[in-house]
Amino acid sequence: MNRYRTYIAAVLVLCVLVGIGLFSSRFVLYLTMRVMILSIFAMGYNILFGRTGLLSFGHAAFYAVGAYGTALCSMHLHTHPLLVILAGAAAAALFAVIIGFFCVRHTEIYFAMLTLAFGMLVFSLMWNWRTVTGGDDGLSGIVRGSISLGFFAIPIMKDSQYYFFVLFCFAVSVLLIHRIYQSPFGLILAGIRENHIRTEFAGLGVKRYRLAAFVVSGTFAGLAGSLGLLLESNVTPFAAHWSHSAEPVLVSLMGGLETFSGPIVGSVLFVVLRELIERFTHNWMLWFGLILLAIIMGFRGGVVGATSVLLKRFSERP
Amino acid sequence: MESFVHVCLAGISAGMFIWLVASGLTLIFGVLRVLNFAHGSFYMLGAYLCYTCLRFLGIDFWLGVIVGPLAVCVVGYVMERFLLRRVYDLELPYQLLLTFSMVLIFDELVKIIWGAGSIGSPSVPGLSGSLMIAGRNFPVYNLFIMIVGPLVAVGLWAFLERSWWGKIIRAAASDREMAAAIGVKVPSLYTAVFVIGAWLSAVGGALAVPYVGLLTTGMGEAIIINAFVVVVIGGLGSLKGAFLGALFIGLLSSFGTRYIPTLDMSLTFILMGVVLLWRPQGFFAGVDR
Amino acid sequence: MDKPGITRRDFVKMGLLTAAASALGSGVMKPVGLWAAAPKIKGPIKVGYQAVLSGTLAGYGEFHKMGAIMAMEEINAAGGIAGNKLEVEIRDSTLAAPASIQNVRYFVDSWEADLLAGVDSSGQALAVAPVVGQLDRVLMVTHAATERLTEEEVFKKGIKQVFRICTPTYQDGNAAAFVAKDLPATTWATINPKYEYGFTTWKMFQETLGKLKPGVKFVADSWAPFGTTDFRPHINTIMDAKPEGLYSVVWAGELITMIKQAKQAGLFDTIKHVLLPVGAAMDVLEGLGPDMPDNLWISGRYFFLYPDTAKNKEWVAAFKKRWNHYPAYVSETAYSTMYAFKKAIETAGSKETAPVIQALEGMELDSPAGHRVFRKEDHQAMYEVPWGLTATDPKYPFKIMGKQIVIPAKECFNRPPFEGPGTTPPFKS
Amino acid sequence: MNPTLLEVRDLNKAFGTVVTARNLNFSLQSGVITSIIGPNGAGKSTLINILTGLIAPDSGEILFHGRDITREPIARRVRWGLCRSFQVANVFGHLSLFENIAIPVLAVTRKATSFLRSTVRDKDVRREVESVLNRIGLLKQSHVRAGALSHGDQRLLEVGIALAAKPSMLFLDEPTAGMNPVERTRILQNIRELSDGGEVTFAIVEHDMDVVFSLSERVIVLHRGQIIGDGTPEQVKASPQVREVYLGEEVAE
Repeated sequence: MNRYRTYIAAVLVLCVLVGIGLFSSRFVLYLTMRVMILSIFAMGYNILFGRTGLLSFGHAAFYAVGAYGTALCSMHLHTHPLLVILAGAAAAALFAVIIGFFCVRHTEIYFAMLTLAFGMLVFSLMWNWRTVTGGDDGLSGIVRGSISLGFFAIPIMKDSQYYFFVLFCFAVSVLLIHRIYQSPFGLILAGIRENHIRTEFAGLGVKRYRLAAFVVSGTFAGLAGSLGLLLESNVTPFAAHWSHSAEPVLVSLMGGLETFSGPIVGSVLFVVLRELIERFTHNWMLWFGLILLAIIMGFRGGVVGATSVLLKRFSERP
Repeated sequence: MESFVHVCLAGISAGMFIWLVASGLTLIFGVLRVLNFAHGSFYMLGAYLCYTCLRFLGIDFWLGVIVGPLAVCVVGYVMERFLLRRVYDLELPYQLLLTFSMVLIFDELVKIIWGAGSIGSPSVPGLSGSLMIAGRNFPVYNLFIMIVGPLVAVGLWAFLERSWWGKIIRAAASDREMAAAIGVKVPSLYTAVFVIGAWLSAVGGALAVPYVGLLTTGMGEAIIINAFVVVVIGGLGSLKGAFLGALFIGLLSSFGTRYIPTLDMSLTFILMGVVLLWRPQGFFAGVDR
Repeated sequence: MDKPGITRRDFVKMGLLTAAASALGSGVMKPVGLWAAAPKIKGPIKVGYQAVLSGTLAGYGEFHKMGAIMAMEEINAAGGIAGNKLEVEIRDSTLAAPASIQNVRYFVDSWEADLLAGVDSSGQALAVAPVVGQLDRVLMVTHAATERLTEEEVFKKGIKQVFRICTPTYQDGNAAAFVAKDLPATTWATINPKYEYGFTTWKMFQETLGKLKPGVKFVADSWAPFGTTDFRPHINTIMDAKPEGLYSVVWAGELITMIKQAKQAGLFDTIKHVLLPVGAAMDVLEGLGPDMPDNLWISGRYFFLYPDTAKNKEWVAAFKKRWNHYPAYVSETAYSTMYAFKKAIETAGSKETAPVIQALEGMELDSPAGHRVFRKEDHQAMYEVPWGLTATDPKYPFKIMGKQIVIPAKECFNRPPFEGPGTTPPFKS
Repeated sequence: MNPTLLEVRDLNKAFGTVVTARNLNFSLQSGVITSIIGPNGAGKSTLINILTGLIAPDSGEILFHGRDITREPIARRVRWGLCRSFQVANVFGHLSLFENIAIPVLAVTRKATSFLRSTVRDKDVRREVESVLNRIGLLKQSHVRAGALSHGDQRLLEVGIALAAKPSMLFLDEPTAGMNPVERTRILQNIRELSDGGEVTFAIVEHDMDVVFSLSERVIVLHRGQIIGDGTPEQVKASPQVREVYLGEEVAE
């Protein structure tokens, strides 16, 4: 029963997204791509945050590594989109393994601070390694090649074409993350969040699972970075800055930490709200802050969490 | 030699300056276990309010250093009493997010009230000169900061170790339930500690006015990350650790800039990473206990 | 980008109407001849402007805004651009590349802007350039100074939609070298921002000065990261090297902090020749007030006391009246941008991108900052900004440029094709 | 005599000046239900913590199945068959009972790393989880959140999680504390059945002397980190030393 409801919701969302891709203006396309990319970032992040209970303050590092990896690959090696995205995600995964190895030794605030430190190190690496990363100017003017599949090639040069590529990646990511949540691995992660000592006494090396979660979520961040790079055709070191790391935290918390769709709803809110606020005021930070405050105080547990609790209460009423 | 002396002096004064901000952050974290992002905003508000006293109300600087931070105390009170208190039962990230949203709000309010441009600040009469030390001028104001830092440290220590209030705060910090059980009104105590923390940060901001020589809307964010680093390497909640940590960070950045300039941006973060991996209880935990 | 709603008949009607209107109003409005002959322009001219409105540098955004809005008000009061109303919308660029791209896309695709302007940081300008190429709208850069924008994006890659109305890094690096060559200093050092802007300008300064005055030595460099509030360690580094001259493109609030701290350390007592290419920015001069030492060499992208022309004086007075402020350099570039657009559209008789580009290339513009020419090859505006020594003037509550010298843009701006001999100053002819 | 399962040699542990284990030497035989008793602060919980890997000893060796496990991490000890339950209910509060039990089951069946298959649809896992739930009598509540259970049921679940890890040796830290008589009967019955079946060897820390003497075949008495009595319940009851320091105190209360 519940499962069918999920399926119906997923199909509906997919239809809406395809509809946007076919019929809307270029700006709406662009914003929707931004939402989808942020969703991938945040959902991947939430594997670590909502699922495993680890608050990372350095996840933008993996986003940035993905973006730089993709940019460097397409500048120096090849422009095949699948290849460059693979390169970006792989680079992010590699960084996640190395950084994660150190970070998962701690939890809670120590983990958060450790990831912050590593994230900022990646930031200053990108800022200072000028010959490779272009310093603070970053890398720009990266072109999207066509996806050539032997006999034919799919062009993704235009936004309207690239949209469907992003949509495809988004759908695959949602599916993958959904499967992960349903899987034994996902359950173990939830177990670690709930009670890591008990998980250890169930015979599971908690650190290893934390590391695995860290790498998986870092890889999704890298994928988001790759897609973001191909969308903007540009990346600067600020992609790795802690203020960018705050984005998936914000989005997850806004949407609802322990819900599956929370990060997606949060991403929509984040991008659309900001865009709308900017249309009527230059003091967007004030209004954004106030709305954020209202969400924390009013929707405890995020928009999705609070709404579903409300709906449940409503439907259970005789 | 003259350079070495001055690199040291610059490091110590920078460290004492971070300490002024980090002390409040440490206190709040130690007792409330809340990592207060808006702490940088208190610093900014302290600076702007002190400046306003100076510039528009014609009050002298020293009165401004007292009046400005007192106004920030009111802001801190309102924030803790009406906002933060309602989310203590939520997880740590929600508290963090709340303080983060306050950063956005404070920044924008300052922009609306005082304007977006950066403001050059007037210098302090009596402390604006320089002294010749080891063949080079050193500002008197920095020497003053180097005295104020330890004074604040000693004052806090005396307050926490010697006063009745301090004992209660320490009791609440080590065991909230126990403190409640023996009749301490923990919520009011939290409010008080938060207000004290905000006051310390605002004093840091007010004193920063002549030190940095500039007021900008983003000045809070510039200092908060450094203050975080200090709190972490001090051992999350230990005031002695934070004091030594601030001193260390100040010296490190001064010597780093002078002798290993390629690393200067990363040095503090490398240090923080190393401390967390090697001694998460704090770099100076042995000194503390 | 044809608007399907407008048919040929509408065009004719419009033409007749405008012709009639122009005949009626010919006594009042001057540019009749121009826009009567250009019936293609329809509807308001929309300019999407972005500048930083939040964070530490938000003050710059406000100055941008003042210039842009003042020009808009003036132009509309005088009948608009070819009889069409000028509309300017301003958005916060937050100094971040993704935000500036989103702004550009919003302006073009959602708000339907005809032209774009603004952009503060070099990273943003480089990020936005390919996008405006794709969206095919003219972008007038009013603040970002990286030479890579005009040399690489415009000249090499052929993104013809991008123009720049402010002086580029040539003014900060090359022109400074021309000033330095006549100073009695042979050893130089720098405290520069630890990012591309700082690296490039120091390199330009070194190369040009090396050619102009062989034997000059560069003895120390100290790099201050973005957001530095404590320059004392950098000041120590420089004072240890004991140079005769100091060069620094540290700018905005950080420059205020640096000068105050350098003054406390007695740096200006030992180093007599100091070159601050962006020291003549109004926020710096006003922020420092009497704390700014005398006899430092400063320059900018525009300084309100130069040139000594009626146009400039009138404008400064009008600006002062409108905003109770002296114009900052970004105010001037924002203001002149609107007039550049006006002139280009009226010359082209269209607000479409291609004709506007054509009109802008090589266009001459009389602006408060003086006579500007948009170089055809790289779309860089050529105009002079003076270098001057700080001095006290009882008329102003801040220091102004006393003794001024002018390095002609022709002499100190790199020349196309930007590679090989003869493209960097000094030039033989 | 039954084969030795766990052997402790010269175990020492001190927290500052408080010694919680002083030269402990003993071994536990498979199939023998052993109780560890002692007054508060005798070092019972610390001993369990050391044996199961939560705390590292200062010196000494622990051998399990003849293998030295002194430096092995917790998870590996558990996989080798050494498991425990906790004094306070230590369950996965936000997860359903099914999921609570599934976690150790997945660990045992080495399926924990699978990340694309559904847990619920794995028939083997399901069967195993349901059999454990059935054994502890909570099968009907399989979809209830663990946090919503009564305290006694949580304790049952706690033991269930430990059992699901298929241990050959299981330490139970006060398994009946906070249970009502029905639950207590169920848990004791379970322990006896499993012990008789030869699957699991139990070592129990208990305060309730009725439970201790009715259940155990061997009793070890700890006092200030030292063993002061070891033998059948009858022997221990009869030991004057034990009566003096332990039972004497108990009586005096």
